[in-house]
Amino acid sequence: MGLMRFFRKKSPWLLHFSAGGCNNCDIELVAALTPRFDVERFGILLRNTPRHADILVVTGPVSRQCRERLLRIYEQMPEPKLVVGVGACTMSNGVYDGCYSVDGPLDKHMPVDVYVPGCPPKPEAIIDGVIKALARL
Amino acid sequence: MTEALSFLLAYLIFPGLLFTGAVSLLFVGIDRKIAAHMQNRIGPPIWQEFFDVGKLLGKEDITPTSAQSTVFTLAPLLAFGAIVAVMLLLPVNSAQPALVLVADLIVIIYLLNIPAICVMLGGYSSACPFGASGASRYVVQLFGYELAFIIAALAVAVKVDSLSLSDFVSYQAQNGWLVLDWRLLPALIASLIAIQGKLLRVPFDIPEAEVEIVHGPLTEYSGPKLALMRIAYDIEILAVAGFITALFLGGPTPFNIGGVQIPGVVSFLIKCLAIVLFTTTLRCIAARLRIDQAVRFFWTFAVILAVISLLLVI
Amino acid sequence: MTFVVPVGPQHPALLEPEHFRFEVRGEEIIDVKIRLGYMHRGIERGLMDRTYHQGLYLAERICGICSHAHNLCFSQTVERLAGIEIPDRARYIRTIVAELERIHSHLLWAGVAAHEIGFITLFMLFWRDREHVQDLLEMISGNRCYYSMCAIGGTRRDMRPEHLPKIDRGLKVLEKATKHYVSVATSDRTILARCENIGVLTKQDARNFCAVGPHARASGVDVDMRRDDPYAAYAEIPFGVVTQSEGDVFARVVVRLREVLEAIGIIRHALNKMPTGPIRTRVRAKIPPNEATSRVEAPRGELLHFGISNGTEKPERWRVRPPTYANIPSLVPMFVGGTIAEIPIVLASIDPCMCCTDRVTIVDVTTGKSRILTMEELRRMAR
Amino acid sequence: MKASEALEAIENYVVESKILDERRAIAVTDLARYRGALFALRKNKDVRHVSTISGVDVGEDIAVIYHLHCGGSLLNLKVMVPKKDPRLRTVTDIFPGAALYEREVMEMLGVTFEGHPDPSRIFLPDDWKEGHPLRKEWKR
Repeated sequence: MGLMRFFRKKSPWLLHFSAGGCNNCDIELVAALTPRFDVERFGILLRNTPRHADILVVTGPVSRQCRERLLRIYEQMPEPKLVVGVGACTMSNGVYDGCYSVDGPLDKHMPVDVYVPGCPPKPEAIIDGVIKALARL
Repeated sequence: MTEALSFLLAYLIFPGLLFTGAVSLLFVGIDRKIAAHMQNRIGPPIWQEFFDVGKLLGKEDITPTSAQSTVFTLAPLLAFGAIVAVMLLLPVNSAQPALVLVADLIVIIYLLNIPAICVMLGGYSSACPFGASGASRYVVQLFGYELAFIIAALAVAVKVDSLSLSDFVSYQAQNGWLVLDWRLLPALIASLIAIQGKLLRVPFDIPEAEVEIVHGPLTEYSGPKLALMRIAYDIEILAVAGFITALFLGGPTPFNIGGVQIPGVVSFLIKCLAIVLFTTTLRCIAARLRIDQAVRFFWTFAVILAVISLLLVI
Repeated sequence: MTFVVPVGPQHPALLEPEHFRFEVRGEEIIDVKIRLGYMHRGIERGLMDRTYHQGLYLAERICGICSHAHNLCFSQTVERLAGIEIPDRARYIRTIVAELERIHSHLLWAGVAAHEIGFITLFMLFWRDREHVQDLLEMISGNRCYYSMCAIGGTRRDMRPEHLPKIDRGLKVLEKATKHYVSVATSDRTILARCENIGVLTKQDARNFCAVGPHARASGVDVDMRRDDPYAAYAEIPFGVVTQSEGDVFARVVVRLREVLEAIGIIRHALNKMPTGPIRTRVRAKIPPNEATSRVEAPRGELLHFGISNGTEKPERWRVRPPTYANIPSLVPMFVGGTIAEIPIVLASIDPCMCCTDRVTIVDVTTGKSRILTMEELRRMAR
Repeated sequence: MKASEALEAIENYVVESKILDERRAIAVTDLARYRGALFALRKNKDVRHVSTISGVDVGEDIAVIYHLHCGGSLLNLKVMVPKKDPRLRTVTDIFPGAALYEREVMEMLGVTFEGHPDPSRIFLPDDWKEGHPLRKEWKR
């Protein structure tokens, strides 16, 4: 089992889902892939289908229209899976608190392993959040 | 009895499962590292592919309820089995492959297509529109690159006047590498283009174009099945590179460094790596074509080059 | 055989969730149905429930990429409502940040577009050079993404003299890089093969469907709010409006890259001419009844804020019309008749910003046939 | 085009009008003549671009405001629709690009645009049943 944990820590594949935020966390997440930050150093890859993913990275408050899709994607992911909430919105709805079409925060809908605070968090912070999530495997 | 045992040994250890598996995963790791450097990044460690496959083997295995589960499950196994068998037919250590057949060139060309067909079957059986769409693109692409690939191989076969890879290797040991023969140069270019399509690399990664159809046929695969598909793909890279090596680069050639006899497998691997890195470079400097553009490119440019070679050597 | 390819809500071509259903025959698209609203948060109502000063931050968070445009447009509208003039230096600082944001947005877009056509190396290089703009913005405003530079009545932070040489250096790097990219993009054969004559929007269609911004300019519609309805310091700065007549994806690439070069020129000019003085005037929290409209040329096109005040510290009604919203109707003629492989690049070529568009609304465009999509159907497709 | 020129083109169709500055004008028209005003702008001044359509709840009425991009200036053309019977003719035959804006007003404020090519329910989350969120009486 120790070997498997080692492999999992060395190869976390992310699935990114934007659940109704303002896009900025998404941009910063993508920026983390690019030469200055380059998360592939840690074996982190951004995958596009929930079937391949280990970590679900959610940004934004959960909008009502997104809620169902978010849950379905979470269910489609194979075990073991982790959830990382990026940005202040996932923690508390952030600046959108009180808007009628927002149905957050994220932990109302699914267990969250790590929150990355910030509006938006810098790419370094997102990488740190993912690494911290791996410690929970 | 000993024959069966030696076959088993060849299949499981050298040059079969263990050897090819380890080498091809390492090759893909090197490929990813080099690609990252070309993109101005540091990139993953070169053994990253081992981590990825190891992790996938330990993940939950999901078969979608609407998928045809038999085909869905069998496809990766079949792909995996077939591609390892190719390695047995390739001259890896010496001119003599582990498994000697009469016309192994044709068998290899057939077997090299089985992973592709399995991926298609997997895509169709997954009952996912992306899978089906990716599979149909794969079929179209297969008909594109395969013709150029076969004609190029045929040109070499005509030149050597044999259908056996071991004859190719021994011919080249006597008469020099075929890549140095100017009449076969167009065939070499054609086959390099064709393997770029065969290995689904940019600009021909159309069946797996992630922004268009997610991961194409592999969209619904997860866990161990995905791992098998991935290993099969990685070995395919090595097998195709080994095939080109045997065709044009003289196959495994033992050599001496300071009196120490280096076995042929080392030169084989170096040549394979050179071919893999060539495809890596190509995939870093191009954009993905559309399927119609790709097929047109294969059928005009690549096929014409291969035919020119064939006509020259006849 | 026709089958339906769903794109979204979670799809690699889209940074943001939205849902497109493409009905295809083989590879050819015969019908497209767009369902947006996944990013719908109800911001217009939210702005009406907040004071102007709180609203400034909510307006900024309508969209992460063009945050300064929203921030600027909101404060301009409030300033018009209150009938105040802002200091000259503030106008110049706003202009500089707006143009830096345009560079950042266009380079980001160019990277995404390169990714859509499978050119990963180019994507990486665009984003590498985009980091230079991010550095400049972080230096000026203290943040990589939400600059919060505008305050109602001026700007929040001043530019310090030591910033100037750094900006100058950064612009030089960017100018060199962008010129290189223009030559790469106009000569690489695989890029040309994927972009030329793809997703063509005629000038006629662009005008009829009210397209805005670089998207319209690439179709030969000569419209630019910076020139047509000057704000901030644009009236005092000479610059060219870039247009192309072809209307295909390639024209949009060229327009955006050349706009980056224009933006660099604007920033240089603004830095040279920047007046000294205060950066902010005081505005009372309560604003007398009035109504005002303000328009800004955001990186994606014309952005419109319309506000009605009622004498309290909260607006009576606030209306936001972001540029992508105006560009959505023109997507349909661009898609139909194309192939699946063209979907991502054509969609990306309008530089869609769904969080802007969805601030209050869901859009659904149908061509001819319309079909109601049930939840069950979606589930079955996704499983 | 200056704001005054845009107003000249529609002077027969408006109840009252005001020029705010060189590039901004406001005009109020009525239910009978607003289509005439829009058509005159399209025909005489080649105005093709509707920047947006806003709906504002002003108590008894709902004000539907057409923000028209006339050259360099912006004309806000206002029509009052009674809240008891909120109905208007569509303008998509004059400005095809207005289709989405009309649907937005339809959903957010409950104004019906008659003759709209696709007046189907388009707004808000799929499970939304709580009415028109931008009306004054709407409460969360």
